[in-house]
Amino acid sequence: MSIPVLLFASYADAFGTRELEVPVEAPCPVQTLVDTLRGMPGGDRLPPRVLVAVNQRLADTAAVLQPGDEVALIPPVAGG
Amino acid sequence: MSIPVLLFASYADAFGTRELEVPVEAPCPVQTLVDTLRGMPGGDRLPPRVLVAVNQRLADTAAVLQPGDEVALIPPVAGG
Amino acid sequence: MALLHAAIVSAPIDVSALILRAQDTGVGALSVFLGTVRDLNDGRPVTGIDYEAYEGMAAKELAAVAEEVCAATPGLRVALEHRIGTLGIGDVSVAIVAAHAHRAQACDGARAIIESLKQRVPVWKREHYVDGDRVWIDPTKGQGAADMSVPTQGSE
Amino acid sequence: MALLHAAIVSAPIDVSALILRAQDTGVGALSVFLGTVRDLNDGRPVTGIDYEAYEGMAAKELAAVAEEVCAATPGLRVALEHRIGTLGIGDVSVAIVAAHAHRAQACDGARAIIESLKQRVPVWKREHYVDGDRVWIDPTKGQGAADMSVPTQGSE
Repeated sequence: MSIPVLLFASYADAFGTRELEVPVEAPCPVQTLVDTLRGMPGGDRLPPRVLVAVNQRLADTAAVLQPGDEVALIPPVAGG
Repeated sequence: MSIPVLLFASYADAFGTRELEVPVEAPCPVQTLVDTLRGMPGGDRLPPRVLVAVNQRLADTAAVLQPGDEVALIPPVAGG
Repeated sequence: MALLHAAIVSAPIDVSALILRAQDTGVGALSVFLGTVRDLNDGRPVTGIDYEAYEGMAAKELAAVAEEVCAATPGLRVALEHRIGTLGIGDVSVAIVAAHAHRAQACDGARAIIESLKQRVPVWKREHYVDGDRVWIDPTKGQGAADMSVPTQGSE
Repeated sequence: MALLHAAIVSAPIDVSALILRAQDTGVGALSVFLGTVRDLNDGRPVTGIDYEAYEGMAAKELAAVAEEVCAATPGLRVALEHRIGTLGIGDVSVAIVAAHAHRAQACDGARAIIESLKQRVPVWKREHYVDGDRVWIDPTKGQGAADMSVPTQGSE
């Protein structure tokens, strides 16, 4: 099992892809997903604090991911 | 001799004209012009404080009008 | 100091053209202020407004207002026009474009100009009401006001 | 609450059309904020910017930002768009129109929206430099900065 994670901008560059299958099984906490990502190739380029959106809303690291959730890493925003 | 005075908006309505010959002789202080205007028909509709522009700049009541000056009364402005 | 354009006009204001005048390769933010004729003032229905200006002095003061704000804001680029004549509901009476590398200066610049313009530029307006009445507006008074709870400094 | 239009778009933004969306008979003032691509950032010459968005979430956040400011400002009418894709110098990346009976609310409304948008909406930009280098901008850092004396909160 794995959870697909959407990647954007510098994070997509870091992992060399725009969508990454992360080998963790839902349900699992957001923190577990982030810890796993850090150990994957390119994960060393993530900053100390990483924002995660679940179903297009920012989620706490303690939030629990459910099967089918839309999960995305959100780099520091720079719109305008 | 007289000094022509430009009138706008509510002041033009008060005096019923857009340009009024005021019977004072230049050189004379702005205050004398204003006092004379107050005594003319419609002058009672002027507010207690009247702004006067001389050559398109606001002038002090002590300023002295010279022959040929462009003189205008400036009602409270309401642009924008 | 970059006042690019200041004019009293009688034709409709071309806002896009004003924006182009202020635009430049170094500009990162533009703040545009538009004053428009609204259908209600102090609770009284309005059908239109006559704008009148002491044209020569108004053109000078319009430029002076913008130049003073430009002098206080290095890098600010400004283009602005005030329309006179008879305007209908929704018509643009004044348009101010302030452009700068950074947004704070652009926004504060446009705001400073409209505030100063309303204090200084010799332009007057006469509102037309549904009953045919026409009244020159004196911002120093509360004339014709059915709703005096609206602060005058907030009204257009 | 009057959010009339919020969208992430890939075509050039039609500012006049946005103004028309926000306009209304009761409007006396419109404040328009435009963000544009400038040729210099932190002292480094820029030739263009790629804007990328998490489109679904960005559209929701763009609307949420505007709705929150509308909720705090009774009578405010807002239309806004953020463009994504590759933009050249001078292109408009974001346009916000805030309209109100009174100017203070229009100006403060547009300003509040751009400030909140920059904090929250998931959009990213990658600057292109003359040497061919391309860098994703992180406003939380001072990367690539030749002139760090420019406060970051003031930059676009």
